[in-house]
Amino acid sequence: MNIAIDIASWVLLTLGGVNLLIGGIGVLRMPDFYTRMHAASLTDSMGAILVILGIMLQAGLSLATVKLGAILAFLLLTSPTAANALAVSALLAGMKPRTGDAVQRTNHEADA
Amino acid sequence: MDILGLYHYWVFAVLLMTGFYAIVAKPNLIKKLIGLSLFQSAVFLCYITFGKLAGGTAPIVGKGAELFSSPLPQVLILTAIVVSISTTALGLALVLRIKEAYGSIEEDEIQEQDAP
Amino acid sequence: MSTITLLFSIFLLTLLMITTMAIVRTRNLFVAVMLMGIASLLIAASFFLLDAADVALTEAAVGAGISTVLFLGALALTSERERSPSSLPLLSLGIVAIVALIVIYATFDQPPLGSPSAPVQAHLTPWYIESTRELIDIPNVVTAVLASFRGYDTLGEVIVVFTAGVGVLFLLGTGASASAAGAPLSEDNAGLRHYLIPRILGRLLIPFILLLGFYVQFHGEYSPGGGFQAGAIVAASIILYSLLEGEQRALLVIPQGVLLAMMVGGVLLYGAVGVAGLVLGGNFLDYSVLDSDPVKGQQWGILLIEIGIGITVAGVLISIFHAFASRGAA
Amino acid sequence: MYYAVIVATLVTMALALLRAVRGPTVYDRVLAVNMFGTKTVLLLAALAFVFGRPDFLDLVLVYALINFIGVFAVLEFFRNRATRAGERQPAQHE
Amino acid sequence: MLAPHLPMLQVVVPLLMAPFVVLLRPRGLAWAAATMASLMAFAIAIVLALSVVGDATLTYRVGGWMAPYGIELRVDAFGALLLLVITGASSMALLGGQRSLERALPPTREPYYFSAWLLALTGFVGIAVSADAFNIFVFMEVSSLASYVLIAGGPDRRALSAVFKYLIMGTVGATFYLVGIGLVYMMTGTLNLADMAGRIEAVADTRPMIVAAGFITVGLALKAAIFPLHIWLPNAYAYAPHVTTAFLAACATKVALYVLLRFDFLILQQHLSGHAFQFAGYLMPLAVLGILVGSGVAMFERDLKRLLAFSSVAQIGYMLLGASLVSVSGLHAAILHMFNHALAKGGLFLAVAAFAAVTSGWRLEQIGGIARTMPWTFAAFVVCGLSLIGVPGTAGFLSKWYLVTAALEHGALGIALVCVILLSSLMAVAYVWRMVESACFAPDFDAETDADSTPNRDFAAFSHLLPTILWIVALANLYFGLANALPLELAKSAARTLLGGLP
Amino acid sequence: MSAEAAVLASLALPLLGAFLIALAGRISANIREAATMLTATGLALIVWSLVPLVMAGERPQVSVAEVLPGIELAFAVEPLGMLFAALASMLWIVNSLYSIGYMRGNDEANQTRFYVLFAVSLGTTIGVAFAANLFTLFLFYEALTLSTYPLVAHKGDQRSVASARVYLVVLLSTSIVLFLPAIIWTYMAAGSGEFTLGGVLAGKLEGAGVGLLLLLFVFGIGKAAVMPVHLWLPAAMVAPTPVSALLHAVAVVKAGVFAITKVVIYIFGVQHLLDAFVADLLVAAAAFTIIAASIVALRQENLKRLLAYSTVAQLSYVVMAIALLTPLAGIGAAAHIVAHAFGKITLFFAAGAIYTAARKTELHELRGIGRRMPVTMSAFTIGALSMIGIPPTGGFISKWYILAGAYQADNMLALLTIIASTLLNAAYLLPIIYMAWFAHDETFEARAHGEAPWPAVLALTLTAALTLGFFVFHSAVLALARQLLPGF
Repeated sequence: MNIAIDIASWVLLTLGGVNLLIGGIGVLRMPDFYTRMHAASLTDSMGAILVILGIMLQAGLSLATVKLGAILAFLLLTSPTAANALAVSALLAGMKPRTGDAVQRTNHEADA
Repeated sequence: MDILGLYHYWVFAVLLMTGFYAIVAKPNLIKKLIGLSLFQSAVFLCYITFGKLAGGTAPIVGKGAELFSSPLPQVLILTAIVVSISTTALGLALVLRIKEAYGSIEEDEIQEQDAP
Repeated sequence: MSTITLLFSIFLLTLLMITTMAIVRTRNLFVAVMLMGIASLLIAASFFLLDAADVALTEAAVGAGISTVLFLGALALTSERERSPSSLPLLSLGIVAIVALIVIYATFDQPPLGSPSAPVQAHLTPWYIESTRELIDIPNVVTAVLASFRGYDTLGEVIVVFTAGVGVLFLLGTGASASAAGAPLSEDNAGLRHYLIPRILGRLLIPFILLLGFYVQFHGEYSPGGGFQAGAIVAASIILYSLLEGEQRALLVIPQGVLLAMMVGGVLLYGAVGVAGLVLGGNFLDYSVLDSDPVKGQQWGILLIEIGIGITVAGVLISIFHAFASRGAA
Repeated sequence: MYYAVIVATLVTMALALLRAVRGPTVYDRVLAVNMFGTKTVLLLAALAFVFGRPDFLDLVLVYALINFIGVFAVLEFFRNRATRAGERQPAQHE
Repeated sequence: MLAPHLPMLQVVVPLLMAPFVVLLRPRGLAWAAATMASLMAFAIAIVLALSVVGDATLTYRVGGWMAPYGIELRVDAFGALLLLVITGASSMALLGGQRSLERALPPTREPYYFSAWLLALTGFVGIAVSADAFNIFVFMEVSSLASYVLIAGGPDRRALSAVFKYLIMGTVGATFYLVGIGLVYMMTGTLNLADMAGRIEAVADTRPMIVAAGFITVGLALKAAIFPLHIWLPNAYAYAPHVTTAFLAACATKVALYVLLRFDFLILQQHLSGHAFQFAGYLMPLAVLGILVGSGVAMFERDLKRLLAFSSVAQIGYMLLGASLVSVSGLHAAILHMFNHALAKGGLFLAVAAFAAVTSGWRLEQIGGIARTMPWTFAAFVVCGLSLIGVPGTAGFLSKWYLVTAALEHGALGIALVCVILLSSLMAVAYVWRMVESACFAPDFDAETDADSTPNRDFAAFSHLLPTILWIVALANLYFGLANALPLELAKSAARTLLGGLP
Repeated sequence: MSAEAAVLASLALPLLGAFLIALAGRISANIREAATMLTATGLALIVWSLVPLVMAGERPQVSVAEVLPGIELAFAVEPLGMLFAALASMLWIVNSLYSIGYMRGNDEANQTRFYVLFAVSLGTTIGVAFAANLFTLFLFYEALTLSTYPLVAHKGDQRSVASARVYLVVLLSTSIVLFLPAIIWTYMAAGSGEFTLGGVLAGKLEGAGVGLLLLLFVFGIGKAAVMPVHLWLPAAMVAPTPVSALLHAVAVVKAGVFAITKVVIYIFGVQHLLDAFVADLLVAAAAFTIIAASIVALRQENLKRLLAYSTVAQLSYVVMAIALLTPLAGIGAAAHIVAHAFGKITLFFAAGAIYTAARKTELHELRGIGRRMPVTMSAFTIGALSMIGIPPTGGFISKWYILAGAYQADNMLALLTIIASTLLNAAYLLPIIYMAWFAHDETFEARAHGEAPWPAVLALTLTAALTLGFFVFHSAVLALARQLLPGF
């Protein structure tokens, strides 16, 4: 039983870690703000879910699990909201999502 | 382990000096306050570092824990953090007033205006 | 501290150094403030690794939260860009280098990190941990030292916060003047009312944040937290409210007079507990005499003064925020 | 087993930091800061279990909250700036 | 019943009055409450001073916890003398300064100002009575933050930039001090000063201790405005409200110097070999330079308040010079000079406050003819000025006398130092006399050319309290120039305590 | 009133008087001047009541406070101080009388300030006279400088402020740079600065140190105007004439030579100085000053400046007399303090009277003035004769004793100096007298002026009478001076 939980949480944690890493790389490598945000917000939520679930499995039924649940709920509510607000704000400020080829991209970054 | 341990102190030195540099070399008043904030954070780090006990845990007596890091530096730093934010708040309020009075927050421009 | 956590810690500290360098280098003050938030989180994480949970909590609340809000408030009213200095500050670099060398010089004779025989660990620490168990009987030794053994320092700390509040109000005036009670709520000063999703979510969360604040306040004897952190959290929730709903509405909810009363009341509560000790035959801030059972008395005392701290801190922080914000509106 | 997560988090934090330093727009930096905050929350949650002190999780909760408020402060700042810029000139990005 | 609690009450009275004051809205009420608290503190200080005469020391355990674990308060002769200076300066400045402040402050800000005043007072007395290194830091910050507020109340916008500079330098100083005590704490594991002194022997001469000594000294030197770290001081004093300047000039830097001396002598010097030599070696040249540069700049300064501020830099040099002789007589002179300089400088700045009530400014040409308008105030100003110079019969003479005799114990070096002291006394004559001459003989400043001047019309409304207080201070300058048993006894006992075992 | 109480009263009365004068000045000029006269008279009565006691050998002592350990603020009356105090208090009455005439006659501004400070400086003068030790002496010496400074700068115009600055700078800097270190040295060497018959330094300080200390004292006491620290005296000429009288006759310069005399007799001790062979230095300095000042006086065109240089020379008579270290010269020194005071005050009163009545200040303007102002010029003549030392004036008596002292000391330098300077004195004073009485008044628009206002004339008549009277009734002064003899 214990081993099963251990394996399950190990899998979850590892997947979560991978998710986080991918998000990190995405934020660094994506070409413009909106795409970077896409990478960040998606992996943020997914990574958080996976990692906290993994930890929850380890914690078992205790106060800690309740707290973890609260944290997860919190992250799930706030993270997308923040991303949304940021995107709206950027859009309102007049930042255009990039479309088209790489030449344009370099131009855009040069302008900025 | 020793060298790794000393690393904390070196970071303390570097942080201290980065902050200090911002304070003395930057003419922008807000930048100075940022520097001040970093400068103080470095000291906090130093205190907390030497309060740490190898194999110890946070000094909150609970289940199973036996060895505790020293609570005293933590108490001191709690106080110091509060002092730091208070200073920063007051400093920022001053900056706002200076901006209103001089129209600038660059030290050299203010000095120019002050010179009779 | 096991080697691996030490390595984590070193990694964090390296990131921290990079961040601070970037902070000093950048000419954009907004960027600097954002990076300050990161630096603060890194420092807080390091504190956590170094067993200082209470401090980590405070640093997060103050450094990443309140401090960022204040800096942004100031930036909004001044300018975001820093002018480039006229010349290379060689003198400053020289001074800084010399001081750095002196500090590094000092590190070589230090007792090794974490050694149990270091004076810090050997001299006072065992007594504190023992006495907390015996005389105060609360799990959080940090709270015990903070509130009782060195309660006078903490009184000083509250006074510092109070002074900062008085100072900011003196310099900037109260926020109340900008939006006198009864004035129609203008759309102009409406905060983030047009951002629908954040607003709804924010309003949803505020009660929970307040709840969390009270939890931190009253659970401070058992886990990390206490009056100061709780005050900061409560203040943060009110600040969130005024960000969402605008300055004026926030001031309608908690008027400036109430804030002032909070500032004053907290300090006076703290002082009153101290004087009570004096009147009941003990020394100033001696809580043992508050109850027939000295241990109970200590716990009562700590509870009361923590409440005092929380009230003052919340009052001051909110007042400062309003003072900054109203300056912009004016 | 937590170490894998911790290392991953640390590396991600480094990457986010890099983005925050690099920019190029202020929105990128805010994004990076926000991401950094989430990563810190996860890191501390994992560390609390590594230390065997799950009661520290309330602290983690506060972190998540503070991060949220920070984002709002930034938004308010942008709104404010937009209002001011509307009075003078169009907003400029880095 | 209260007697054993007096060291604590000294801090608690202004501390608890400060929050009250914020709530007092009607004009004048805040002032009255602050003055009352300050006078109570003064009374307590007098009782304390009388009870420590004769090498007695009062201790108090805050919270009832014993010394190295809890925080201890300790009032010895040095502390008692300083308490007298602090509370006395605060009381006199408040009593005399009501009208002056009413003119300077908008009514809505008054309660905050007076609250900050009491907080500054709390900070200063808190430092003076504390026997705990970190507690000193906390109260130092209380006093600093409150002082920033007090100074920023000045009507001139330059007050703001001056305060900002003070804030930066003051915080750097406090943080240096924090680093220093951190290092000491790391090596000794304690924060209580007495305990620290006892445990320092074992780790003396380790590198962190040496660096700690340096950090503490530099940090406190910044706060004490020791040359060349004085650059925040002139503008801060010049553009603050006059009454603030009178208060701060009398005690702010002295409190930092007090901590510096206590740290260096009680803790470091007695236990670090060679520290005495280093202390003298580094600080004596700074003291001499400070004396000469401060006096020299003051001689050519045309702004009355800046002139007096630069004179303060020089006077701090005197105190430091006495201390850097590392002898009982030298310390004795230094400590006595703290007291005497407070009397003289406080009186001078109060007089400036009085002048400013009827003149349009306080540049030398603007106070022209003030001696004719306000002969009594002016006479008191002259008495305080004489005390600053060190004319015999005034308090200032005594400390210079002791300083000279202490210096003469050092042979050829001593003679050189005496020359410096005499030279700077001459410079003091010069700058004091420039003020007197302008006040007496310069033509009446043509006030009509100044748009915002309100000359003489206010004279009728001008409170007679200020000249009265001024005369009390002036007479104190004379009285303590002749019958100085109390400060002398306290200073002597303080000097002996500081040097402890040393011969 | 006991003697001790009288000593304290004589110190307190002028200060009280100053306060009353300040208050009275707000009411009316007449009441103010009445207060001045009343105070002056009261002071003279108190001081003179002490004279018989001191003559009888009593030495009242009062200690007020111990300022520094071993250093007291204390007063003691001894013959020399008694003489000085009696002289000053007496002349104050006359001077006040004169001031009333002069100040009103010239419509001076700030008269209240003038009278207040006059009273204060008299109080400090009494303090100098009665000082029981070096510290007390120094204290009142400095106070005297400071309280007379505004008097010198009384007019308040550029020139008088500048001159007053010279006055202050010279006097204060000499006292701080030289006098104060000398005092400190004395206290450190002897352990006491008490004025003791026979000196306190004997056996404590030997060799070159004695000479150095003596020089520190002599040049540190700038009020004695030994060259080159005499610069302040001519500069102070800008002051109103009553102030010049105060400076030259009543208080200031007298305080200087008085202090030197006290230091020589009571600090060094005559015998000690004789043993150390250093007094000759002093004689030489004084002799140089006498000759040089007299020669400078010869070349003066302004009457008051001439009188000022004459004072410089006359003061050095006293210094030289003391330095001769013989009993007769000592008596001569004491007598010369008195005689010079009477003579010089007369001269200044006369000069002031001329200025008040005729606005004349330069020598060449004085032709024939004797016929318009006969009383004044008669008094002037008497004063001048006293300066030269021609009988029947007081100056003759003191010069005689000094000459005798020089002979007793077998000091050729001193003898020659006295003779030469007498000739020089005659050379610069007699032409004035000649001009005033016998030259024809050539000024075309010879203004019709008569004598100065009556209080001034009365005052200068009185002092002229005193100058003459001293020739006859000098026994009391000599009796007092003789009490100094045990010191020799």
